[in-house]
Amino acid sequence: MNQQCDIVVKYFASLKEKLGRSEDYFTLTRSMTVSDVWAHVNPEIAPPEQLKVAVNLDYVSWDWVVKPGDEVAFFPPVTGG
Amino acid sequence: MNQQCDIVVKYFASLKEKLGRSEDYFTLTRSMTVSDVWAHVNPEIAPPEQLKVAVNLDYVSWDWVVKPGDEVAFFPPVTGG
Amino acid sequence: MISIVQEAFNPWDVMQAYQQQMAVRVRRKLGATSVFVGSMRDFNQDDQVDRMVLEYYPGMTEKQLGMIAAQANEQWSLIDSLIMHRVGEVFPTDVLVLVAVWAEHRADAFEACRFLMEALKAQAPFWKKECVTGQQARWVAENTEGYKRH
Amino acid sequence: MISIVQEAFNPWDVMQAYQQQMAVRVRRKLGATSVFVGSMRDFNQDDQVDRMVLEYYPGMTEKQLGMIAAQANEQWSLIDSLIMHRVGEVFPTDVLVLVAVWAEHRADAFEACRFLMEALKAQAPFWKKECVTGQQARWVAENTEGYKRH
Repeated sequence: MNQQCDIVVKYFASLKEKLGRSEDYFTLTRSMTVSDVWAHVNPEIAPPEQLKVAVNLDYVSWDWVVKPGDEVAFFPPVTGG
Repeated sequence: MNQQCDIVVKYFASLKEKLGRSEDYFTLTRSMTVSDVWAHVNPEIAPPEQLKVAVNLDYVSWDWVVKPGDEVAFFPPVTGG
Repeated sequence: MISIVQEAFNPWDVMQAYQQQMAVRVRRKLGATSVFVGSMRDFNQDDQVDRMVLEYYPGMTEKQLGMIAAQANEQWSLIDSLIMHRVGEVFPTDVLVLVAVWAEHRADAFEACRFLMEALKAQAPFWKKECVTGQQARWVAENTEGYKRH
Repeated sequence: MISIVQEAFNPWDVMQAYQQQMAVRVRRKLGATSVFVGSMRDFNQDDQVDRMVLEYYPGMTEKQLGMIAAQANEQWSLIDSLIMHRVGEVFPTDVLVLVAVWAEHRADAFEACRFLMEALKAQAPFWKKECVTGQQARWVAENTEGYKRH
């Protein structure tokens, strides 16, 4: 990640198909929670119910504050096993 | 089993070693519970604590009444698996 | 299937072979397989155990295992189950028991497998005699607790 | 060991190979092995499923599985554990997941195996897309309940 796009946002499974893309990149210019991150990259779309979010490969809550260099992932409930 | 010895009594594991034999045979001449059977074939020995008893391959209680042709088995708690 | 065997067996070969003879129609329904393997350890109650002899009650053992399997079938929704138990002379690392349950769903498979194993330990007539280094052979007095005290 | 695999695998071959590379010293301590295998069924919610695609989140999936395994190790007395999960395109009867736990005692093996499986289903990022005869492919919406409601 260079300093021009210091947040990467990833989408998986049905969400990825719904949005039509698997990643977004942007530069942090103010303090943001993951909830703000969603609104920033998907301004027209309310987050689907039950959407999960992870930062740097760990589950976090929607009020978690991101920092430059973070990888933020949004995905539907998991269905493995 | 012929009619002369219509009850067979079997012993297993540590009990068999303690008694020094694996089977007894006798003829029923009166109504007997499995408790009576034990006393009949081992008149000098109180049944060891926790001794199990089965008649015709099913567990029974000590007041179960035997009938001619029955196989009565005495054995210590099981330790398989 | 209930099976009591005198010879050493490899549980994974048994699983393989057993599943291979299942009809494809059946295998396509299988969502969950739960397996338990009990092996001989070389230690018991702080003593080194070199060898063990497993005695059983021919006839009653098979009957009790059959009853346990039937009970599991009544209590859970199962496709098939397998209980294989070793008897005779066994050595450390030898497999003593294999229990396997096939079901559509995992809750049934897990719970029935554990039930079979606990019921086997509680009621199937098998007895272990341990040969401990430097001591007389001794009969194992009782089985360990299978369910944890939480 | 945590492993995510693209190719079909045979769980019994995996168990065999994994145990063979264990040190004899370790194998002599093993009293209990508990194994769960989840396979693809050809039916889900009354529809015939022909094929499935399993997506995952490289990096996070491994990390979450590692955390689950570490948690099991803290909670129970275990010798080793193995989680192997399939990804990519799968077909009915293919194995999707293998979970194995080795312990000295059966209560630890049984309980840790079930914990691993339930935790995996709850938190490991995998997603199933089903290809159903005569319909558009669809994402599976949610996992089934693993613990029975008694």
